[in-house]
Amino acid sequence: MLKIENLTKRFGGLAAVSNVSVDFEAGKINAIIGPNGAGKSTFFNLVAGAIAPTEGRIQFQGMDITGMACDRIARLGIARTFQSTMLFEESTVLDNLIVGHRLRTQSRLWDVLINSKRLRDEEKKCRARAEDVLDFVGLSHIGHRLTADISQEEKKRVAFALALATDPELVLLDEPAGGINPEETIKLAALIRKMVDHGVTVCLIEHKMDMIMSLAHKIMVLDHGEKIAEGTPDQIKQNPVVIEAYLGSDDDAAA
Amino acid sequence: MGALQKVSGFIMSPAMKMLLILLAVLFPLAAGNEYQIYVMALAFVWAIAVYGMNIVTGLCGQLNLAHGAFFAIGAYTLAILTVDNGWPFWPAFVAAGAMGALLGFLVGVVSLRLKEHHFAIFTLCVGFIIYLLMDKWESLTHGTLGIINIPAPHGFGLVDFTETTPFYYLALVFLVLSVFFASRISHSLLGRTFLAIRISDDLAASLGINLMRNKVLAFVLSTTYAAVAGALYAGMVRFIGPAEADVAHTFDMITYLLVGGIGTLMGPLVGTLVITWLTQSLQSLEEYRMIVFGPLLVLLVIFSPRGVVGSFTAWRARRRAAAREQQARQTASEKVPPQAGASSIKKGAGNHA
Amino acid sequence: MLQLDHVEARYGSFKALEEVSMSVEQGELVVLLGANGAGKSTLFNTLSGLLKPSAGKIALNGRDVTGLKPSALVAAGVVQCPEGRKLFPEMSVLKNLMLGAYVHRRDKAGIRQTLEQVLSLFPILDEKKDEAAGSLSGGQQQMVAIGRAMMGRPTLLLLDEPSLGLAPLVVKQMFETIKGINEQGTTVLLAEQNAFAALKIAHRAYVIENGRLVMEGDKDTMLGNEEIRRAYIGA
Amino acid sequence: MDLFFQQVLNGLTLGSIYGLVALGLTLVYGILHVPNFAHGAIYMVGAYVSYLTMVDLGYNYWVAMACAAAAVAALSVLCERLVFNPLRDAPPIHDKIAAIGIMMFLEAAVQMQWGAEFRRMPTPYTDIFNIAGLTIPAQRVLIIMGAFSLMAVLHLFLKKTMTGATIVAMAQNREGAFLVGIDANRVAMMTFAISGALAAVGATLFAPINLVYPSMGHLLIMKAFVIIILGGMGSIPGAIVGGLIIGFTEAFGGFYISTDYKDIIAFALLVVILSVKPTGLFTKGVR
Amino acid sequence: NETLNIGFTGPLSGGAALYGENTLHGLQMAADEINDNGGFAVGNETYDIKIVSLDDKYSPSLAAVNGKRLVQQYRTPVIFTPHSGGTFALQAFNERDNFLLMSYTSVPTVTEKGNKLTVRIPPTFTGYLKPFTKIAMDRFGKKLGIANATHDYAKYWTKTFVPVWEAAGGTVVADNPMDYNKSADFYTGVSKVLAAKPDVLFIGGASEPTGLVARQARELGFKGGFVIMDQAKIGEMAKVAGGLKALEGSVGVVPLVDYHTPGSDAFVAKYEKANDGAAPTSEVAFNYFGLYATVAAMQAAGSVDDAGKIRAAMAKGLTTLSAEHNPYGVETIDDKGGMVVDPNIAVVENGKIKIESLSEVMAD
Ligand SMILES: Nc1ncnc2c1ncn2[C@@H]1O[C@H](COP(=O)(O)OP(=O)(O)OP(=O)(O)O)[C@@H](O)[C@H]1O
Ligand SMILES: Nc1ncnc2c1ncn2[C@@H]1O[C@H](COP(=O)(O)OP(=O)(O)OP(=O)(O)O)[C@@H](O)[C@H]1O
Ligand SMILES: CC(C)C[C@H](N)C(=O)O
Ligand SMILES: [Mg+2]
Ligand SMILES: [Mg+2]
Repeated sequence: MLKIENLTKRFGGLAAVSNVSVDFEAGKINAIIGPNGAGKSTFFNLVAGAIAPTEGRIQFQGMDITGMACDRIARLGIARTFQSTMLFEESTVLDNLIVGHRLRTQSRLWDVLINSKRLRDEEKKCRARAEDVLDFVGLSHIGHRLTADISQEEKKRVAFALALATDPELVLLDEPAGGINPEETIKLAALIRKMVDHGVTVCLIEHKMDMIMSLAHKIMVLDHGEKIAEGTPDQIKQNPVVIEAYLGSDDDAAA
Repeated sequence: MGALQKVSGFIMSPAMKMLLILLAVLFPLAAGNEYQIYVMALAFVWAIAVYGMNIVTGLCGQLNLAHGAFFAIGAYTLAILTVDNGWPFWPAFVAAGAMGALLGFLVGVVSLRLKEHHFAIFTLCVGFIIYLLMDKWESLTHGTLGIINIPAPHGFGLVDFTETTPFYYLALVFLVLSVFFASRISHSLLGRTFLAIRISDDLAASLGINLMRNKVLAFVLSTTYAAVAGALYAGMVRFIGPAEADVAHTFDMITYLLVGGIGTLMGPLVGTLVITWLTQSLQSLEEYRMIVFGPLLVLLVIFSPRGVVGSFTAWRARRRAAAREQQARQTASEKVPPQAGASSIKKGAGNHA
Repeated sequence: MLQLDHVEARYGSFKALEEVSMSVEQGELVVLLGANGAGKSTLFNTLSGLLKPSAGKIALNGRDVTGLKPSALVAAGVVQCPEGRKLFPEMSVLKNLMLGAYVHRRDKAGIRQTLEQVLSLFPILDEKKDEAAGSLSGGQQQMVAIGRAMMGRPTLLLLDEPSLGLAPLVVKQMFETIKGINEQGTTVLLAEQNAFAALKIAHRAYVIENGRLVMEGDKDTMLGNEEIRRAYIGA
Repeated sequence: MDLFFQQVLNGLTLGSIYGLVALGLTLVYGILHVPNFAHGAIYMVGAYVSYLTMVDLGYNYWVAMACAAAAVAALSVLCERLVFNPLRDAPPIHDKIAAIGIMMFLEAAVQMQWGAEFRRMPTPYTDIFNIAGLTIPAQRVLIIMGAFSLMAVLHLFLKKTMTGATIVAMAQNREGAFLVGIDANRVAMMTFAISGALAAVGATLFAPINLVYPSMGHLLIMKAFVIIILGGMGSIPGAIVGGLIIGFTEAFGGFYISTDYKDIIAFALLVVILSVKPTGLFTKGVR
Repeated sequence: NETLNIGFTGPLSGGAALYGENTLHGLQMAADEINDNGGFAVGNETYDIKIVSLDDKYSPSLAAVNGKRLVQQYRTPVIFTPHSGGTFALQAFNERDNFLLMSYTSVPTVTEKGNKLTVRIPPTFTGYLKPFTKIAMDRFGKKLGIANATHDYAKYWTKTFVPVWEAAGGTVVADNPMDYNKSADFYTGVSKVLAAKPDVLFIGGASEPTGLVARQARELGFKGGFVIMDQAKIGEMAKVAGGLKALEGSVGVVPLVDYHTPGSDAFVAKYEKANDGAAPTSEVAFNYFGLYATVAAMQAAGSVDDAGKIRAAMAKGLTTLSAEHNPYGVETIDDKGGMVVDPNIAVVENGKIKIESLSEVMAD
C-alpha cells in the first residue's frame, strides 16, 4: 500500500533520511524504531507531505505522491498524529474533532453565508463522524469537556480520533505512547489493534519496545537516516546491527 | 443552578441577543443627545472592521497589520467613485466592498506565504505603502488634500442619512449583519477550519485543509469587512484623507479586539464600545489622557489577556463542563455500577498520570 | 548531601512527580531507573531549578534550596547535563565549554585547569574546539554537553541519559569517565536507559514509575532483582 | 560624480542611525522575542535626556550622551521588569499591544513635561569639510564613525566577553543558558539596557542634524522593524546591513528617483525581498 | 455672569500637537482677557467665556465626533478648528446643527464650497505670490527649485505659486517636495534640488523643519535666496537655521514681532510678558484675534447663539475691534467668509529683517 523507493531528505549537510526503500502492507501494523534523531519523524513528514524529499519516490496505493501537498495527501487517505500533541485547548473535545472530517465536505463560503442545506447536512455528517470516532477511541463520555482539562493520555486518544475522523486508509502515529504509563500503554496498544481490525493500516514510531514487539507485524529500523534493518519483531530482536545501534545487547548485560 | 449561573446562561442565550438588538434600537431614544448617537454609530462602523480583523487574526491566527489600510481602501473607493465619477452611493458602496476583496486577494496571495512576525511586519509595510500611495497618487486620490463632499448614503427619498439617527440605524443594520455573518462563519465548518489553522499549520494541513486557500479566504473576508466599514465611514464623516490609512488605526483596532476578547463572537463589539466610550470619557484629560490610557492598556493585557468576553466565556465553559461532569457522575453512580465508562472518568478527573 | 522530601512537580494540571522522597550521600553515584515518561527528566529539571516543585522540599547539604533559580543552584554546585544536550549550536565548542564555567568566570586559572581535564578526557573536542557545536555529530555533541557540565565544577552532577545517541564504544568510554568523575569526589545522579551499564558503576539505584519512586536498593540488590532485570535490563 | 558620493555619504549617515536603532530592536527581539514597538519612543526619550543635560543643565555633549544612555537604559530595564517580564508567556500580539501602551505613555509624558514644540539640539562639532566637492559636516562624520564603532564594540562585546556570551547563549538556547548558571532575569535586563543605551546614543548622535520632538520616533521605529525583518530577526549583521540597505535606498532612491517617493521605494524593496526570501536575508536555513 | 462655551477641536496629542496647542493657546489667552475684564455684554446679559477644548489627533472623524459633542453637550455656538480635514468634516453638519465654524486654515476650498457658516481666519496666501516672486527674482535670478513640504497646504501653495513665477518669466528647474514631518534627513532631497543649480529655493512647512532645510541647503553650498511659504516664520526658522545670516536673501511673511504696528506691538508685549519673553507665533495671534472677532460679531449681531446672525455681523464686528485685539490688522471679511488683510513682506537683508509693504514692492 505504501511503497518507498530510495527516499532521501537532506537538511543542509545533514541527511536526516538517506536512501530508504521500504514497503508497507495494507491492513498491517508497521513500526519504525531507531535512536533519537534517526530520522523517524522526518520519514513521517516526508510520507505525509509536510516536507518534500530531496530524492526518491513515495507511492501510495499505486499512486505517486512524491512532493504532493500535505492536504492532498490527507485527502487521498493518509492521516497522522504528531510527536507533541496539538489540539485546540480552549474548545471542547467534540468541537476539536468536527473539523477532522472537513476534508470530506464540499461546503464553500457561499453555503456558510446562506446556511445552505448542503452545509447543514455536512455539519451533521461531521458531527456524527466526530461522535463515531470519539466512541471508537472510548472517550464518548468526555466529548463536552474542555480539551485543556483532559489528561495526557486522553489527549493522545483525541489525537487518534482526530486522525481517524479524516477517514484514512493509512494512519501514521508518531510516538503515540510517549509519556504514557505502562498500564495505559497497553490499552493504547489495544486501541491500535482495533484500528487495524477496522481496516486501517497503521504505521507507528515508538520507543517502547514491549509495545512494538507485541504489536508490530513488521519493523523498520532507522539509524542516522539509514535503514539498518527490516523484519518481524523476532528477526529484529536478534539482529546484531540493531542490538548494537539501538536495543543494546543482553550480552552486554550478562558480561 | 446558582443565580450566577442563571445570569451567565442568560447572557449567552438567544433571548439576550434579541435584548441587545432591542437595546440598540432603543438607544437613540434614551440617549441624552445626538452626540452620543453619533459616537455610537461611529463605534458600530469601527466594530464592523474589527469583526473582519477577528476573522483573520482571531480565528485564523494571522496578525494583519494592513487592516487599517483596507479600511481606507473601502473609504477611498467609495469617495472616488461617487465624487469623481458621479456614481450613486449604493453601487459605489458595493464596489468598495468588492475592491476590498480584490485587493485583499492580491495582497493575501503574496503575504500569506510568510509566517507569524514576518507576516505581521510584512503587512505593516503593505499598509504603509497603501498609505503612501493614497498620500502621493494625487491624480487618483487627491493626495494629502483628501476628498470632500462625499455623499451620504442614498435614502431613496425615504430617509435622510445625513441625519445622525437614521445613519445610526443604518450602521446598526450593517453591524447586525456583520455579526450575523461572523457568527455563521465562526460556528460553521469554515470557522473550524480557520481555527485548525490557528492552532497549527501542520495540524491543519495533515487534516487535509488547504492552508493557502483557507488563509486567503479568511484574509479576503477580513479585508471585505474592513472595506465595507470604510465605505460606511466615508458616508458618515463625508470627508477622507490619507490619515485614514495610518497604522494607528490598525493598532486601535487590535486594541479593541484584545480588550473585547480575541477570537470571541461578541469581543469585537464589546471592545470597540468599551474603548470608544472610555476614550470619550477621558477626553477631559485632553492631551494627557494617553498617560492614563497607555498604562491601562498594559495592565489590561497583563491581567486580562483574554479580554472581557474571552474571560467570561472561558469561565463559563469551565463551569458548564464541571456541571455536566457532576451530572454524568451522578447518573453513572445511580444507574450502572462503576464500570468502564464511569471509572475512567474518575481516573481522568482525579489522577491524570 | 541531597535530600528530597515529598517533592511534587506539575505540568499544568498534570502531576509528573508525586511524593518523591530520596537522598543522595556525598560521593555517591546513584542511578535513576525508569521507563520513558516516568518522570526522570522532570525530577532532574526540578533539581536543577528549571522546574519549580509544586510541593515538598529539597535540601542540599542541609540547606533548603527549594524553588531556587537555576543560576543559584549552579552556583551552589548542582549542574545538570540535560537530555537533548541544549548546547549553543552556533557558538564554538570552546565557547560552549567556557560558558559552562560561567559561575566561576572570575577564577581564570581554575577554568584553565578544568578545561584541560575535559579536553584530555575527550581529545576529539580539542581538535574541534573552534568549530560550531551544532556542526558536530550527535555523539560529539553529547561529549560537549558532558564537558560543559564538568566545567561548572559541580559537587552534584546530574546526568540525564548521557549515553543517548552515542555509539556503543563511546558509551563504554563514557561510563568509565563518569566513574572516574565520581571517584574524584563528585556526587553523581544518573538517569539511564542503558540500565545495566549504569548499575554496574553505581552504588545505589532508585526506580521511578509514573512520577513515584517505587523501589530503592544498592547495586547488587538491584542487579539481583528479577523484576528490575525484566523491566529495565531486558529479560 | 560628486553628487554620487554625496549620496553615498547620506546613505551612510542614515544607514548608521537606522542600523543602530535596529540593532537594539533586534537584540531584544532575538533573545526575548519581544517585538518592542516602544523602541521608537525610547529613542525619543534618549534625545530629550541629552537635550536637557546639554541645553538646560549646560553639560558637555559627551556627558549628555552618557546621561542619556544611562537614563534610557534604566527606563528600558524598567519596561522589561514591569511589562515584558510578566508577559513572557503571553502570545506575541499581547506584547505588541503592551509595547504600544508604553509608547503612548512615554510620548504623552514627555509632551506633558516638555511640551510638543520642536527643539534643536546644538552640537559642538559644527565644522563643515569640503573635500573634492563633497560637503561633509563634522557631525555626520561623527554619526558614521560613532555608529560603526559602537557596532564594532557591541560585536566584540558579544563575541569576546563572557557577559556578552551570556546574551548570545540565551538567544541560542534558553534552557541551556539556565543550566550553566546564567541568570535569565539578569540577561533580560542587560539586553534591554543595552538596547536602550544604543537607542539613546543613536538619538544623541542624530539629534543635532535633526529636531527633537515627542513623535520623532514614529517613522524610525517603522523603518527599524523593516530593517530587522529584512536582515532576519535577531541577526546582528542583518540589522547593520539592513540599516545600510534602507539608508542607501533612501539616499539613492530619493536622489535619482524622487524624494517624495523614497519611503515607498524602501518599503517596496522590503516587500520584494520578502516575497523572494520569506525569512529575511540573514537567517540561517536551519530551525 | 452667564458662561458662554466656545468649542475647540484640534490636535493636542501626536505629531501635530504643538500646532494644535499654539492655536488653543491663542483662544485661551483672549478668553482669559475677556473674563478678567468682567466678560462681555450682549443685550442685557454679560457673558464669561469658557473654552471647551477636545483633542482630535488631527483626525477628521474625531473632529466630527468632537463637534457633535461640543454642540450638543456643551451647547457651543462657535467651534474653532485649526485644520482643513476637521473643517471639512464639521462642514458636513454645521449648517444643520447651527454652529459657526471658525477655521484656522489657509486652504481656500474651505470657504469656496459655499458653506454659509464658515469663517476662514487667516488670509489666503495669494497676495504674497507676486511680491515674493518679484523680490526673489530681481535679486537672485529666474531659476526656481522647489523643496517645500508635501502636506495639503504646501501643495496648494506650489500649485498657485508656480504659474505666478513662470508668468514673471521664471522657470522651475527642480520640483522635489519633501515630507517635512516624516523625513529623518533632508540632505538627499536638498542636494537633489541643488543639483539643478537653482537661483532661488522655494521652501516651507512648519518653521523648524523649514529652518533645517535652509540650513542644510547652505551647508551644501547654496548661495541663492529662499522664498518661504507663509506657514514658516522667519524668526523661528532662524533659530534652527543658524541665525538670520543663513537666511540671507529670504523673502517670507513678517514675523509678528517685527510688524511694529500698534496692534502687534501691544499683543507681542502682552504675550512676552505672560510667557517669559517667548515670541508669539502667528497661530497664537490669529486665533486670539479670531475669538475677539467672534465676540465682536456676537455683540454686533446681538446674539450669542444664532450662528447665522453672528456670521452676518462679522464684518460689522471687525470694524469695532480695537487694534490691540487685531495684531495683524485684519480689515474685513469677504462674502465667502475669508478674512482679508493687506500683508506685509519680510526680506532678510544683511542679517536683518526688513519690512516691505506690498504696495511699495509692486510699485517699483
Ligand atoms: N527542519 C529541519 N531542519 C534541519 N534539521 C532537521 C529538521 N528536522 C529534523 N532535522 C534533523 O534531522 C534529524 C532527524 O530528526 P527526526 O525528528 O526525524 O528524528 P527522530 O528519529 O524522529 O527522533 P526522535 O526519536 O527523537 O523523535 C535530526 O538530526 C534533526 O535535528
Ligand atoms: N513540558 C511538558 N509539558 C507537559 N508534560 C510534560 C512536559 N515534559 C514532560 N511531560 C510529561 O511528564 C511525564 C514525565 O516526563 P519526563 O520527561 O520526566 O520522563 P522521562 O522519565 O525523562 O522520560 P524519557 O526516558 O523519555 O526521557 C511524561 O508523561 C511527559 O509526557
Ligand atoms: C499658515 C497656516 C494658516 C496653514 C495651516 N497650517 C493649515 O492648516 O492650513
Ligand atoms: Mg521524532
Ligand atoms: Mg527524560
